[in-house]
Amino acid sequence: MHGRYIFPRWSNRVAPFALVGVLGAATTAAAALGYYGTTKHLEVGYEPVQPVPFSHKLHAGDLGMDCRYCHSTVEKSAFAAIPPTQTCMNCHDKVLTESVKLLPVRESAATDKPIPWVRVHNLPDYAYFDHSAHLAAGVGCSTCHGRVDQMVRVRQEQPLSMGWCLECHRNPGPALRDPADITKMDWQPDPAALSNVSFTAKNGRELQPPQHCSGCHR
Amino acid sequence: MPEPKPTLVCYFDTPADLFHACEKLRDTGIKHFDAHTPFPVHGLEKAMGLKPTKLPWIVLACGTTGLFGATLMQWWMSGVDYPINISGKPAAAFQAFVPLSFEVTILLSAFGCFFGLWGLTKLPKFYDPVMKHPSWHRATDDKFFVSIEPAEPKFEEARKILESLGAHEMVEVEP
Amino acid sequence: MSAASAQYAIDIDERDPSKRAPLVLGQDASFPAVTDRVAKIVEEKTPRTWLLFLALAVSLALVLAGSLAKLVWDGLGLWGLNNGVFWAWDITGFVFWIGIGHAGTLISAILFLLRQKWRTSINRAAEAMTIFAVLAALIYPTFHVGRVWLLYWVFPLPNQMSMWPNFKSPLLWDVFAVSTYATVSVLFWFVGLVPDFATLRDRAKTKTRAIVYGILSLGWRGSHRHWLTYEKAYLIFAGLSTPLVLSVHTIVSFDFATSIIPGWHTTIFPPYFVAGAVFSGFAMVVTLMVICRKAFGLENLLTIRHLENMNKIILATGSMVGYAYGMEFFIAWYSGNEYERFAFINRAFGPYAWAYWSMISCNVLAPQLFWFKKLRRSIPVMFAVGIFVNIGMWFERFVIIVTSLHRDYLPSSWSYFRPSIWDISLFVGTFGLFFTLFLLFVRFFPVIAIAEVKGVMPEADPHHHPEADHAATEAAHA
Amino acid sequence: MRRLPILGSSGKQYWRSLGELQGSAEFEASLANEFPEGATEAPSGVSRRNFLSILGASAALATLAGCRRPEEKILPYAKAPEEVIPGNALYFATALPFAGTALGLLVESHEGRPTKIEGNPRHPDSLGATNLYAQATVLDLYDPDRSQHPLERGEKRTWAEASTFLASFGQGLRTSGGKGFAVLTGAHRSPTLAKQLAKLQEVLPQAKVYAYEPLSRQNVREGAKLAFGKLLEPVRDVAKARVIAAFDSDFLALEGSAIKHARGFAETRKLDQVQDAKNLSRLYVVESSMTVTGGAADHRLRMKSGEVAGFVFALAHELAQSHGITLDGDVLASLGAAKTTNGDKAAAWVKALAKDLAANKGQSLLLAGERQPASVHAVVNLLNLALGNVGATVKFVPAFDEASDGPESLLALTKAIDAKDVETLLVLGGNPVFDAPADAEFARAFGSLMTIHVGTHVNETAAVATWHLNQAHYLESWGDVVAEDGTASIIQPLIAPLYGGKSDIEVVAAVAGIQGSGYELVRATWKAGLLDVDFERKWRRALHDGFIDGTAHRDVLPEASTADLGAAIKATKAADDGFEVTFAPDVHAYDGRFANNGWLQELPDPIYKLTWGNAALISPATARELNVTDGEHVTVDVGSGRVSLPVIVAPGQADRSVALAIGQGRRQVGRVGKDIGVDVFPLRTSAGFGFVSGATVSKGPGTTNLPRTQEHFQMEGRQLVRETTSEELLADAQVIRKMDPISPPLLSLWHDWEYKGHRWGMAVDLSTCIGCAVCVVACQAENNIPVVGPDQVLLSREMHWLRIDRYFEGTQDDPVSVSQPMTCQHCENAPCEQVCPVAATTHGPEGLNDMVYNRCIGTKYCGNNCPYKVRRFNYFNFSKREITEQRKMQYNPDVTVRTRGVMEKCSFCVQRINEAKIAAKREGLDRVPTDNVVSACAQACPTGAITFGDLNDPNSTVVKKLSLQNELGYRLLDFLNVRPRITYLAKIRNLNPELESA
Repeated sequence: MHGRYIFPRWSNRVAPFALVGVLGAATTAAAALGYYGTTKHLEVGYEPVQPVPFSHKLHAGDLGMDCRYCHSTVEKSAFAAIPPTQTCMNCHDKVLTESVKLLPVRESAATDKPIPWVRVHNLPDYAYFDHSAHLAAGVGCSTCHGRVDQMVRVRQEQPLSMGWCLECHRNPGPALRDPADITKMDWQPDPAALSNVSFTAKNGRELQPPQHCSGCHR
Repeated sequence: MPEPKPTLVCYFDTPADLFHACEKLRDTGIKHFDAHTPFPVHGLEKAMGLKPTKLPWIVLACGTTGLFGATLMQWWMSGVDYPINISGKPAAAFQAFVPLSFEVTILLSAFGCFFGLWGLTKLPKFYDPVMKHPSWHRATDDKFFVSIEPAEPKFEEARKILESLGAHEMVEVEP
Repeated sequence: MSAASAQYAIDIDERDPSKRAPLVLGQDASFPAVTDRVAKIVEEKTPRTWLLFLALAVSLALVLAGSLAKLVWDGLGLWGLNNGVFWAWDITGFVFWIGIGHAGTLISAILFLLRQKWRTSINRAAEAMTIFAVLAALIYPTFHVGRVWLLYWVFPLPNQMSMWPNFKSPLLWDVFAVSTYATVSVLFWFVGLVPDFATLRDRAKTKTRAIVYGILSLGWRGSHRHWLTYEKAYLIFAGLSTPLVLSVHTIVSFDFATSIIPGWHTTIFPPYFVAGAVFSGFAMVVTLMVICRKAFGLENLLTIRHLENMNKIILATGSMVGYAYGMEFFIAWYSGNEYERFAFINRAFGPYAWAYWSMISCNVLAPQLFWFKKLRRSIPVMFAVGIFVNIGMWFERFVIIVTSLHRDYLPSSWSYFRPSIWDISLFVGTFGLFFTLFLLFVRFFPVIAIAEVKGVMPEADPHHHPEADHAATEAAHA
Repeated sequence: MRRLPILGSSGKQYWRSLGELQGSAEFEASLANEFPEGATEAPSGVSRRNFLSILGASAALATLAGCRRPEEKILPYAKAPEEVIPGNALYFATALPFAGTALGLLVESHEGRPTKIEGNPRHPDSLGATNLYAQATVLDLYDPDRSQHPLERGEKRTWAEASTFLASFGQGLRTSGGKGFAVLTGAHRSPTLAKQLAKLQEVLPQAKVYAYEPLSRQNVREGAKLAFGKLLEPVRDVAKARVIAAFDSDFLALEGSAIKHARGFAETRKLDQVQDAKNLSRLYVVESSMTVTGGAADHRLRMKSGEVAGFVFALAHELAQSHGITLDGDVLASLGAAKTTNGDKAAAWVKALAKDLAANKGQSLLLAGERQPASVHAVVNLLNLALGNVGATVKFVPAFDEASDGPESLLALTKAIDAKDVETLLVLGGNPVFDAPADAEFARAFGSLMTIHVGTHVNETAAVATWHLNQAHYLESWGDVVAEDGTASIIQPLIAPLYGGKSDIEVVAAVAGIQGSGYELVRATWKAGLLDVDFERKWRRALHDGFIDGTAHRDVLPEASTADLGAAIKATKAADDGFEVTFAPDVHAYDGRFANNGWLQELPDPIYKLTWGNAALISPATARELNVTDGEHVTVDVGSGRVSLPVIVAPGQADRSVALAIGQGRRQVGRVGKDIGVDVFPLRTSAGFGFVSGATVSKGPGTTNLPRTQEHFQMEGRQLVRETTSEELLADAQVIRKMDPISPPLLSLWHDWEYKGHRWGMAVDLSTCIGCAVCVVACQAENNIPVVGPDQVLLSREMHWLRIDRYFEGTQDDPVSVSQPMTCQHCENAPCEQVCPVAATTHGPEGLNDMVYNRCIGTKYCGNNCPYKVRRFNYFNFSKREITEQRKMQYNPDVTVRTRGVMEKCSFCVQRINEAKIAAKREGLDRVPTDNVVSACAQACPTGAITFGDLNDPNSTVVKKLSLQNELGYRLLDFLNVRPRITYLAKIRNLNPELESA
């Protein structure tokens, strides 16, 4: 039969190339998703602009105010409350009363309209995190929030993913500190704790950080 | 480079003729030749003096990997990395791992067999000189082709043998 | 019907009843004839009727697409399910299609290992049917979940929840079994197709055909060095597929057998399910083959003998299934467990008795016709029985799933399941998908394994001497 | 005593009152922008949406975890109210006026949002439990269909306009001395309101005050008058009774101080050791249709309500004749004349019951149903007196007021209107246009007047009133209420009126021209009253405790004075053998006021499991006679009116007696109650107010698919609810255990997991479970369980995590009934867990069967493999469907709201467990103190049939409750070796040997 089509010689080289190409693309895609797809990449570093240029560095760092002065409920409740405008005014009706930056605060105080702060650390609604429980166990602020005392504008430091939570729940030792140091921003786990993992809070209570589902999901 | 030599291609009408031809070639100590048939002609490998294929060993290797890989994976995931109390059963309950290990064994074996086949046969290879033979289309229909590769030192001897056996359309195809 | 009766004449070998009737008949009994007969289907210009059927199938497939879209948008509430009967038409349809998907592999693998040469004419189409049936089946487990967009959680992929799937769940075993089965079937099928693609390539009249089939055939050139590995690969595939096909329906049956619901919790399920699967699979093959051989004039390649053999298998497996039905009742009574007993009495005489008895009459009674050679070899009869069997096998799964769920341990939670229009449309749609794929297959792929058929013809044997053979028969007559 | 979930040792501090905050700007502000978590945590813009967005979010976040989250705002208080700690619930005491008594309540509040109602353990009429309606009122508060503004002839008005109108209106009246002016109240028990009304009548001497209650208790009061010559109200102490006889009275669920009755009844059925079976009480019930009380009875005699009178007379006569009970001669004579016993069974009953009563003088108790005529109540009172029960099992206290609230008062009002004596009418609450007796023709009369209606909803009455004033919900307003026994409670608001409504007190005050807010008026009442000396301290104490100490009446000891009784007895109509129609409150809508409450509408009624609407109950025999089956319609005609409605063939219903539930079929109602049920008031006349005989009933056209949650009421001979009699138990302590089905020894293939710390479990005592279904509503309220609507219930897709199974044994016509609370059993070898491919349901270290909604992909396999069928699947986005801004405010922020496509089920109130555990951690404790966790169902249970706690804690209530588990305890379907964590204690009946044969 004449004019029967015959593949050109080069066609033999197509297959190997195609194979390599496809495999390469697949691996890259997987790797990319594995890295960029996680909260580690997506959440960490989130640093929204706040309605009032409040500097944690100034207040918590330079002035050395205790975190609990503003976030007063952190030891009593699941929520570390954002302070009411009242709290700001306790000082700022004497200090910097004329400051333009503080205008929104004074307005809020005058009009009783809350200041719309932008949330930085946000967990899904089906994850029930409780600040008070963690503080009671001796987990300090900086462990999850980082060196807030050095942040002019607050930034998310940790992925806050389930896997990340579990890391610590499986081996809490290195994160536990003396309740007195809870708000101590420059606290470092002492190398001893890292090696011999202790599972008791400093108040002697035995810790069993939940790893089962209903520990966090209700 | 030396200019490439052609391949000799011809065909017979029946499996029997092909069979005899191959025996002859084999006995004359001709190595670089091949038979092209529309279906596997039984016993032809003996007639051509070919060694058995290594495919089974590849499959065995893949299968074993599958078996141990799957079992190990299940044991680690449910027994070591995140042991959870499920229905009061032990975290690593091997009884429950059997079906999945089995399936993965089969799956990997199948992959080994599939890719092994094409690997060993060096396919896909879309172009091959033998296809230039004018009657090639019958090679996958009802004729039984023989090709002598250029590398064959006893090239001319082979040609004579085939002629003597009444091979049809003896053609030298350019590489 | 004259053609059929004609074969009936040819098919019994007058010369020597002890000798099996040949697998390829009449004017088709030569290599080029076989090639032509099969290749023509692909090469001739598109027949009107084919287009008509395709249009029909595609429109049904669109019904499927619509039903799925609506389902994902609105939620499973569209179906008739309730709190108690959490599975009904969905898993029924799944098991139904998976079951049908068993014949192909069985024919290509087990019959191959058993050296049953007659398989060569039917295995290609049967395997195709297998793959399409498995695809149709996969739709159900995929879409019967409430949040299909999270389905990937069933795979052990590393994730930031550091959660893994539950390897103790039969449903997870199912995921792996069915996906493995689908994959292996496709590979096996493709391996079988390569030499025939080569044939089509070499017969190609147009360049596109040559290229398309050329690529599909991977440049196959019938080299015996290739045939050597190829045959080994084929054998290994057969060896792998045989335990695989048995495991698949066994594991599907685990979904029920490992539960604690009366009527589900039954050790007989694995063999019973496999038998049922083969049963329904062969019924479907017969139904389709009967149509194909007529439509494409393959009477000489797909002989009555082929069909009869399949009907024998239908009779055998049908009887096994019937035995299993009986055994279930015996065990329920023998166990002395009031809940077991109730479950089965409720099956036969409860609100779903109608389903149970349709199952019995289709699955147990209908195949008994095949005890009679005349009926076993009658095209209309086998066609009808094939369809009955498939209806019956659907009901079997429905009976097992729904009657067991709708009345289990606590009478307070008893309920009655009614399908919604969406249950029905989805099921009908799966047939659309199945037939669309099958029609495309018969039009563009070689429906019969050309190379393999040639391989089993007497002329294929290098030591075959027609005249000697003839002499032998003469002697027998003398 | 049961304690609140998060009350640690220092629990009391939560019970602080809002008193000192009231009026302070911060407080108003905090309530005004009553954001839930929103107060500090909610996303803004979508601010209050937090609760519902939980579900949106769980889907969104789970799937779109890939993209940057949208910016979320946090709104803190500008000025934080004292003692509100964002994220921690507060509990405030208040009270709910209901059915002629008051329920003392503790209301859980999240950042100023009341979310859950609990009973006040120290209040005599709630005893820490609640009834259906109290639980559901919190949903009513957030009902989006509540009336939101004053209306003048249907036109919107502001409260400013309304107030000016009221002022001028009052002004006008005062000049005319209130001529032609009348006030129509319900049967209220508020001293402050009474005081305002009194003042009103001072300034408007010619004004009249009428009272009407569709479920009036007037017969009870009249009965006392007939027997003792003065209006008294009975206060029962069931706990002291050993023989209880209830005549057509559902005193355990719906009549009077039901919770107290039920608790008392439970007391008499408790077993601490097998020997206690000797001293169980025995409950006889004679009634026309199966009630909760009838279901709990040891002996139940079904007869028409109309025959009950004759039966009671016969009983009295028998007691006088053969058991030396002295009755006044005239009375005795008329008893002899009027007594009837229909059939041998009734006759046998009279003898046996009389004997049993006589044998238990001073510790027996007879009760008559509120719908029974006064004469029956009178005779019952006399018998209680003669049997020495008065002062022991029943006390009498002065009625709250003298005025009648029965149908006759409404007849009088209509007459006055027709006579033009009344031209302007002020209606305080209620819905007389809808629920007045048919023969009063009140609707017609009402239309002819200048009328002012005060109410929380725009109901049938509001729709035709000249003025409608939107009333503040009791959780929004100040008030007070007096319980049955006289104990007074202050009603304090949990939240500022959502729509600026005013309380009835305030409206009356406005008309009377009295100055002051509701708060001041209430304080004034009590300052002038009991709390005069050292007022502020006592006031705070009252608010803190939820009731005012020492306000309970000391009981009056009545003497028989039966001058008119004889005549009354003779006048009492005996039933004919035609059809009888009886009227009872509807479980869902009560008298119609809850018709728009989704929780109640979807609540399966305790006996026949009907949701969403009402039906006519007829006995199987009657059904055969009428040739109707479930759902087919019958036409009921009482001459004055006719109604066609579907039937339920009701085992245990008296033959030829048709039981109808009032309050459904509301015409002017919100989106929930729209087109639900059938209005039967057209059949109800002042003469036939409780029941009426001589009706004609016939098969009518039409059928309705009745959305019932249970279709099969036979137990099929399975040992699901195990029961025995006290006799058998005393004879063989193992009798229950011997009911175990024969099964091989339950071996496990592997070592069991150990539960060292807490081991949460539950005990359900079937002897004291009366199947009242309060637990079901409590569970729904606590766990954000969606309402799915009648269409979905018809597909059996109701979402209740907890259900009450009802089974009938014995004959279809005259069955014995049992009820069984059914919820997740938290099996230690949970069959649901192993089948989930993604491990969305797993076991916790304390034995909880955790269901993780956000991991669930919805294969529904777990539901299939649950032998108890307690798992519920979200077939649609039910939670989103029913949602409105207001509805969200009720959500419990500690429980995830479930999205479409996930499975859910009872979690043993894991949120309460976690709260308690975290509280313990804060206090540095290793474990949760004993009984500091109470599941919502256990807390709400009136009888204490459900107990929850730590099985590893020897002191816990649940462990004590299980002291008899080796004799009476059994685990359901134990032979499956799933190891349920719920232990059922078998039901013990205390049968009268003389009646068993009869």
